[in-house]
Amino acid sequence: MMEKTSPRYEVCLAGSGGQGMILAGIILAEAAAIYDDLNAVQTQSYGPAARGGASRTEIIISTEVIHYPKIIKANLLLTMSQEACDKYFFDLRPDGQLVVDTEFVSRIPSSSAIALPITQIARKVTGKAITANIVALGVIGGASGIVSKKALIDAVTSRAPKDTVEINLKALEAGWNSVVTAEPSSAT
Amino acid sequence: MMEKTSPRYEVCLAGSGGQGMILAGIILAEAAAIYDDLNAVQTQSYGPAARGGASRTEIIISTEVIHYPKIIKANLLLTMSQEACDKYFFDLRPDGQLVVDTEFVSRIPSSSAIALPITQIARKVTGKAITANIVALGVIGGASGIVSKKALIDAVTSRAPKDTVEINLKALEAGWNSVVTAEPSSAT
Amino acid sequence: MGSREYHSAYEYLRPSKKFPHLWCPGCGIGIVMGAIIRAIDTLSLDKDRVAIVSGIGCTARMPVYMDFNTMHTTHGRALAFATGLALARPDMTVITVMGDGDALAIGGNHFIHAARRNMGITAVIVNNQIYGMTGGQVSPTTPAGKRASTAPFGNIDKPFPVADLAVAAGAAFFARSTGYHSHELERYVRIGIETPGFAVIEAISHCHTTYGRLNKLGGAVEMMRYIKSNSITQRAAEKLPPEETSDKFVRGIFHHDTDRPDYYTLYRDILEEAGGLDLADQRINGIVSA
Amino acid sequence: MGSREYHSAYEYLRPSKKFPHLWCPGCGIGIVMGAIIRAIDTLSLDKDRVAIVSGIGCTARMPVYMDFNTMHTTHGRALAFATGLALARPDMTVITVMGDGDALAIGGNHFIHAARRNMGITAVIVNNQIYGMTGGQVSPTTPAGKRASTAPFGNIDKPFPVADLAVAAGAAFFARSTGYHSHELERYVRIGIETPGFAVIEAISHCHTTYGRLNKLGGAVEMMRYIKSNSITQRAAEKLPPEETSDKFVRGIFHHDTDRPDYYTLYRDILEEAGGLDLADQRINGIVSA
Amino acid sequence: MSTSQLVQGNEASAAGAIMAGCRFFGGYPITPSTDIAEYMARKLPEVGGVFIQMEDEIASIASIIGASVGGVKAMTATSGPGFSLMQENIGYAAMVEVPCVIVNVMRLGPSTGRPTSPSQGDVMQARWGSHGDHPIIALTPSNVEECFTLTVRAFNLSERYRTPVIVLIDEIVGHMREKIHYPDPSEVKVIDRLSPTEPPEWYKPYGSTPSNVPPLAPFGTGYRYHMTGLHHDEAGFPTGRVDEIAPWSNRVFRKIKDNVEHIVQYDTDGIEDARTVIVAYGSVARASSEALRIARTRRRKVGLLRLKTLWPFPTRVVADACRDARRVIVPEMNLGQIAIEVERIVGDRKVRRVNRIDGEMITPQQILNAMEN
Amino acid sequence: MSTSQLVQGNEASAAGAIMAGCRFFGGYPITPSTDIAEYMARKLPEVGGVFIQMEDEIASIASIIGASVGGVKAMTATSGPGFSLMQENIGYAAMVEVPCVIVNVMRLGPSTGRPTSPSQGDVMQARWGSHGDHPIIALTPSNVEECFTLTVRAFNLSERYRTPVIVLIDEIVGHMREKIHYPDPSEVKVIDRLSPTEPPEWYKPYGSTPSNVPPLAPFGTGYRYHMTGLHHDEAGFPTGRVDEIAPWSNRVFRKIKDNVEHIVQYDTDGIEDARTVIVAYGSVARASSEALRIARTRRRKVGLLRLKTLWPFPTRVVADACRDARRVIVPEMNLGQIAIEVERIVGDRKVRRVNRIDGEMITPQQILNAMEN
Amino acid sequence: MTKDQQEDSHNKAPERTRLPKGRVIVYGKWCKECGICVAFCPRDVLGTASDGSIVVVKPEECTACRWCELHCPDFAIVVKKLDTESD
Amino acid sequence: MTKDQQEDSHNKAPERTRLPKGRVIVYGKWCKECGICVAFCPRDVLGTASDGSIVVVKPEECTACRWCELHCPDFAIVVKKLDTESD
Ligand SMILES: Cc1ncc(C[n+]2csc(CCOP(=O)(O)OP(=O)(O)O)c2C)c(N)n1
Ligand SMILES: Cc1ncc(C[n+]2csc(CCOP(=O)(O)OP(=O)(O)O)c2C)c(N)n1
Ligand code: SF4
Ligand code: SF4
Ligand code: SF4
Ligand code: SF4
Ligand code: SF4
Ligand code: SF4
Ligand SMILES: [Mg+2]
Ligand SMILES: [Mg+2]
Repeated sequence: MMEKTSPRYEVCLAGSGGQGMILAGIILAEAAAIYDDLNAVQTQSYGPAARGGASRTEIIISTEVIHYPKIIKANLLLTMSQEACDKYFFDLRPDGQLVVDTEFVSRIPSSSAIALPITQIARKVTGKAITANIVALGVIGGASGIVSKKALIDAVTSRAPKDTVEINLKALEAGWNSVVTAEPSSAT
Repeated sequence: MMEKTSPRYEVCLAGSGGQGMILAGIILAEAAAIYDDLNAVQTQSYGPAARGGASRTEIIISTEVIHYPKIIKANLLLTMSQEACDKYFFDLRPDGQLVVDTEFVSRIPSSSAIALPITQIARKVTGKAITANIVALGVIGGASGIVSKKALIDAVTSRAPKDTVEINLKALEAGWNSVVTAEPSSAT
Repeated sequence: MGSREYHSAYEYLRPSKKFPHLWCPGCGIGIVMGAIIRAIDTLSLDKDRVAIVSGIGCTARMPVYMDFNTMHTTHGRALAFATGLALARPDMTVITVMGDGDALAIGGNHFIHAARRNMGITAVIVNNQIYGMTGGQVSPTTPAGKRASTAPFGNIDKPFPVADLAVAAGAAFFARSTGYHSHELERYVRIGIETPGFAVIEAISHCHTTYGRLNKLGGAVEMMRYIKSNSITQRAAEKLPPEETSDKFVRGIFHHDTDRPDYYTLYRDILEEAGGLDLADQRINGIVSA
Repeated sequence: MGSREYHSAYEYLRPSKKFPHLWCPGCGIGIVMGAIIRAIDTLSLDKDRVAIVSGIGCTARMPVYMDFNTMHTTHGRALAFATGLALARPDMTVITVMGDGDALAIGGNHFIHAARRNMGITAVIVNNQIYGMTGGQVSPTTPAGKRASTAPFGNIDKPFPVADLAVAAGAAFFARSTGYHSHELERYVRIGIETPGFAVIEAISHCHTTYGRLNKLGGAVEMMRYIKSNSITQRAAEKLPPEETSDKFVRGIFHHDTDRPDYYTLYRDILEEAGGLDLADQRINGIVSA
Repeated sequence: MSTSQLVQGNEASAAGAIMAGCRFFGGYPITPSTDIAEYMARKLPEVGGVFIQMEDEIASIASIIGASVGGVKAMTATSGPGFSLMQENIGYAAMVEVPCVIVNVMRLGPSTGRPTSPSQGDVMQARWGSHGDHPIIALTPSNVEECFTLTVRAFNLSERYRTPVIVLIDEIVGHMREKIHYPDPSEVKVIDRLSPTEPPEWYKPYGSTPSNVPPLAPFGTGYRYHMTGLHHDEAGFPTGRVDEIAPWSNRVFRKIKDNVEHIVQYDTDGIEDARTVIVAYGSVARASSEALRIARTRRRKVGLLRLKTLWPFPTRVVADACRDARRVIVPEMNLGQIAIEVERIVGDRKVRRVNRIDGEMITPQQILNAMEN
Repeated sequence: MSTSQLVQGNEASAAGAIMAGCRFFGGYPITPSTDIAEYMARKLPEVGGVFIQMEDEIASIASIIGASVGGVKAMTATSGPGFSLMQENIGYAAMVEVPCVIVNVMRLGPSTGRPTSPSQGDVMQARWGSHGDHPIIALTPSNVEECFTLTVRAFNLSERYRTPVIVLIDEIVGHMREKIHYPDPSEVKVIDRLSPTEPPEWYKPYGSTPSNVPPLAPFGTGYRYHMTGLHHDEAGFPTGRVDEIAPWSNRVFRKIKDNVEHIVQYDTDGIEDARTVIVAYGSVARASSEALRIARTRRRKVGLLRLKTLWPFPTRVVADACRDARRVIVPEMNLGQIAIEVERIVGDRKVRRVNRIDGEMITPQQILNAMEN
Repeated sequence: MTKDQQEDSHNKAPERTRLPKGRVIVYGKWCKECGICVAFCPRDVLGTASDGSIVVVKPEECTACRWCELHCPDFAIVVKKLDTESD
Repeated sequence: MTKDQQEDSHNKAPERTRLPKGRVIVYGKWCKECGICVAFCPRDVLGTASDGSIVVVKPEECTACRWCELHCPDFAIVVKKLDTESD
């Protein structure tokens, strides 16, 4: 994949602790780095331990060597909480793509946002709200084209506990389809 | 006192732990500094805690400000053990005065040494070998003229436990007399 | 705390911008905090004269939320800081709140020495049998065989019998209860504060986020049930053979010595002998009334 | 150690330039050292496989003189170093020698944790009830009321009941004797070494140079008499009311649990489960035979 | 283990330790280093090693020194507060010359600070944290691959020079995930300490040797010697003699100093004709590389000296790299620690410090700004 | 107390503490500092103060911080090994800005070293021993009189700037006896921390004030606030906000930096026209004075800058004193610690280090030799 | 789910008439929806709405025993006694 | 000085004839003249010379009980059994 003008693509996933944002970031990086053989760096910031509070992960994907491992201005920002959306929207570049879960984000600061009920989709498709992060991954993949679907499938398969692979792949598929069918990839 | 050509007079007292050399050094410094109103600095080196081993104290007495607090070349060296005598003799200046307790020091490296059975004198005069350090103090005072006898008496009186003042003064007197009568002060 | 519109603990909390607190949904630490607050309230202590001192950990975050003189110190050292404070200010009520790791792993030495000296401190240990804050490592109270992130094959360390240790070291008071039995817990904390000298209250609590997850014990509700059904009163325990109680949370007052004077009381004798007692009392009054 | 021309301990000493040792004339530490050496001799242990680990203090100087694998570490930490050594080298016999301050003041935490884990270490505590090395400061075993350079008005701290503390923390073996009763002491040390897991032997000793002087208890001979006449066997003590034994040195074996496996034995189960047991045994053999 | 994987820096460090032969880990959990302990708890038993969670950090470092004395390579991992607690025994390890590796995943201090925020605040502490003069080696990786390789190297240096080695990983690098390819164990160069070959009667654990690194016999192998944190003679026994103390100090400082060229690693990017040289390390070196890239698009002559060894300080390397530069920029996530050394070498007038101690990473833009004014 | 007495340095320091208002001492014995604890054990009860021997040095420093939070001036005393153990909590005191005084009577390290031998080996540790960036004040006396006056000053600075203050006494000075004259308590200037005057609701223990030193309310006086080693906001509550962390760092560094002129004390001897300037401190400054005396008899133009404040480093003072010198000699009983700072300021080419780490004092002759070649 | 409250005699409120003895207020901003109050209320007064929030489902059953208030880890529940006796 | 040895039954050697059962050697270089052996020898075999050194004053009384050897803190005393039985 990676057919951008700049070799560097910056993704930021943000939500509350417990939503699995960091795991989603790891899977995205793994899909890009291992299965699509690109370069990828994933970093994270989080509050004390496992407890609530904001949680955020940044993934840089590039065809070239990645120096700076953090976002300078994100190409894509996914937010799963209003707080995260308010706080991090300014890290998105003007032409960047915002994705929000409408279950948590009602005030959407951009008119070109992809606004989907991600967690609801998860609940509907897998019966488990905690698969929302994988749905989100599908949405990101589908919307950005930054990683191949196959790479995402492989990455999810390898990271998810054996007995949950199936539902997670369902979640991924649902996310992917929600944007690929719902609207064309906003990545230019 | 202090009628020397150089304003600085360096004394070193050395023996084994438990012989009270450090206390003797403190009293000498106190006699000089407090009762004779000179300047004095007392330092010490010793092994771990109260156990045997070498113990050594240095006293610098001067009419002027004392910068360097340690001996450069001693004017007077008193040794109460052979080991100390062997080890520290080279710290004595060529014209310096060596004083030894013949009970412990048999190989005397100088022909002009004041060699006295200091501990024996103590035993004889006070019945207690541990007053040897005070006898030694008397010897030093008498031999060097660096502090006044009165200052020594005052210093001993103030430092010694109440009930031992008397025997300590006896020891001091005995030491002082042993040199002042036995031979003229070797201090030039 | 009669009938009112606001929460019974409200006047002891720092609601302005500190709540909701940082603990996980359902974490037992908040329940213990409520019990401590009610114990203080029951005793009608002056808030200005109460200090809460903690180390580091989830439990150790408690002081943030409590409207007293509060001090969040370094990991394991709460009792050492509290010792200085208690001796400098014998007029104050000093309470430490510590996790099991804070109190008994890195802080074990201060624990036994505070007990030995019978320091005038009430020490509440929130024992969730794990390191919550750092994500579920084994603690000196993790039961044998249980899993932790640093005991992936099951714990082979023997947990401390906290009561025995505290009493052997010299604590004047030791009691154990659980977050589920919050009334009882409150009462033990109250008695602890009333006891001169070193009083230890071990509050069994649950950390479903780490311990519960790693040991498949469910969420907060399931763990509270688990603790409840595995707890037993000391009286009941005495009637059972030791094997049957060894993996139970035995509740009760294990030791209560009101005769032994606390450290500062003994220190006053020294002050008196040295002639400094009046000066000491004046000094303390001076600080308070300045 | 049959009849011979040389001293019974000679082959275990490092006579070349280390003697006479640095302890004060008459200091009891040398007597305890002799008892340890005889216990090792009786067990016919291979000198090459015995390690003596100490912290800092007069007692902690013992390893200098003993011809084993010897390690003089930092103050209070002997057991933590020994834990690493004992786990790295379960083939060795690891003995720690510590003063009362070393073991129970600064080292208190490592003490209770080594006990809790039942670490395969024999810990000999030379309890002279004072800090000898630094010149007579109060220790956690100084009796109440006794003087020390930092307790010039008499000690107000309660001394640790060392046996209770060790047993509560989890030690497999605890015994107490004195330098005067060197036969008995030797026997306790021997049993301690034979016991798997953590064995504590408290050797009451005298420091006439500091404790004796400050408390007017006379010199080495007088203090040995003092200890002798104030000591009592556990059996005799049991027959007396507690008040009469509280200031006595009660001698005997207070606890002996040979069933509880030591830490490395339990760790072998983990190695087995993880599949690394053979590798571990090979590694150890590799070091020894290299 | 030999395909590419997406690995966290901390995990790579732990994996490197095992590959280097580490078979003992004694530690105490602390954010952001805990992943290392957790990895070791899982993996060491598989390779026949021992993992133990000790009661605190003082015991942790003591336990690894004890294990190393028993002949087993050993490591601990911690962060600022724990690193402070380890200082006394780090000095002990230096004094008794026992190899061991201490990983410090640096978080924002001082004190408890901000446990999940990055920092490079413990760089000077690594050098000066323990009392008394003693040499130390400290390495610092900039990426996940180096977390692995520099931890292997830490063990090798530690064994080769009989010294504690500190690996300083900033939180960014420790928690960052990147693709790496673990080498086959057979490809990894592993150095073991020298064991004595002479018979026990002749063995001197602190003897003078041409390399200044005398062999170290593991306990329990027939060499019964003494080890002490007191100043000691060549046989290891306490001494108060100046003529025995001074040679010890000389030797241990020389064993590092004489081998600075071997110990020091760094890389450079375009420093030959640079008017401005950036001296950086850890994650900040990556911000520097990015700044360099941007500056070059603006035709600026800038170069980068990236340090992988912080202690012993690469004095000559810095002097050479900065000789012709008109400006030396030292960006650090602290208030200027390595900058002090750089200033000492190149003079404080040339140096521009770029610092940040608020828990955020230094950005390429900040470094670019420092080039401008 | 007001006639001349022959007093030991350690004792003078302890007497100074009491005169400055110290009423709490928590300590743990260690040679060569123990005299201070012993003095306090005897004297504090006479003045209504509390002496307690804690279980270790970590507890000692914790106890004095706790006492100080209670409104009582507090001190501890230790030496190298104990000083290493105190580092974590020294950082805590700096973070929470609680006044306290730590005396370190320096002995020969590293590790247990040589407990009765002198050294200046902990100078850099005093600055960098605790993790993370934090400011610190360290004073160092050269004689018994200064043991007294600088300990008084340590309390005053500590109270005035709400910071831990370290007094570094080398063993020579600590155990030396000289004649001193204790002033009448009424002659001694004692500074107490500011207490808040505003009502509790408005009180901000970490608020920004013109002096950068907000008032500190003792616990138990109606101001119920929170104190934490985490980064905190002005009210003392934990924060993760960059816009609250950065101001804290700025303020605490500024409170020291802006007052360097006030904090720094030194004296000089003939530096005006000196070609060679000696920069020295502690007992080594006395060897330097003697060297100076001798050199002058040989008509050499030498001067001495004697530092009484080591941290914050008197950068300007050193720069001024050495500006016209051709050579700067820095004699230290360590391997060159303050020398690093001096080199940073005057360039390493001018500087001659004179070092000794064998437990013996530096002699005037060694310093004279450094003038020659 | 077994009814804990029924096993737990000392938490059992005495049988009363239908008139509520307490008014229960859940403070949504602090409540983290942990479910403790719901699970352990001896009278099943509380329940969980579809959005996860805690609601009073059987107000008339409340005995004002305050179990919920004392065990809510988030201080998010207040029980006001409704009986006529003055306090 | 009370005779400690007489109060101390388990140290008491059985009564024998005048023939010494042990030969006691004090190693002067290590002996610190603490007096422990002198004070506690159950047979008063040892004594202190005027210069403080330890001397065997009643060799014939020695029972070779080895109390002195086992309690000398300085490892400065050796007792050689003189009985004829081989070992
Ligand atoms: C010196 C030091 N070591 C380690 C840590 C990391 N740490 C923070 S909290 C904690 C343990 C928490 O466990 P516990 O005390 O049981 O409290 P809980 O979180 O379970 O309430 C640890 C190890 C630290 N902050 N400081
Ligand atoms: C960290 C540290 N603190 C303090 C000391 C000083 N110190 C040396 S030995 C000792 C105590 C000795 O007492 P104890 O352990 O009872 O041994 P003893 O000398 O009585 O045998 C102390 C406090 C030290 N060396 N290191
Ligand atoms: S991690 Fe555990 S102890 Fe910490 S807040 Fe969450 S549930 Fe409570
Ligand atoms: S000071 Fe005490 S413990 Fe130390 S050697 Fe002397 S008598 Fe023994
Ligand atoms: S117990 Fe408290 S936090 Fe939990 S659901 Fe009920 S009201 Fe909400
Ligand atoms: S007070 Fe709470 S727990 Fe009790 S019945 Fe009412 S709602 Fe249920
Ligand atoms: S017991 Fe030993 S050291 Fe003491 S006097 Fe007898 S032989 Fe000498
Ligand atoms: S062996 Fe020693 S103690 Fe026994 S009788 Fe002979 S001299 Fe006395
Ligand atoms: Mg816990
Ligand atoms: Mg002792």
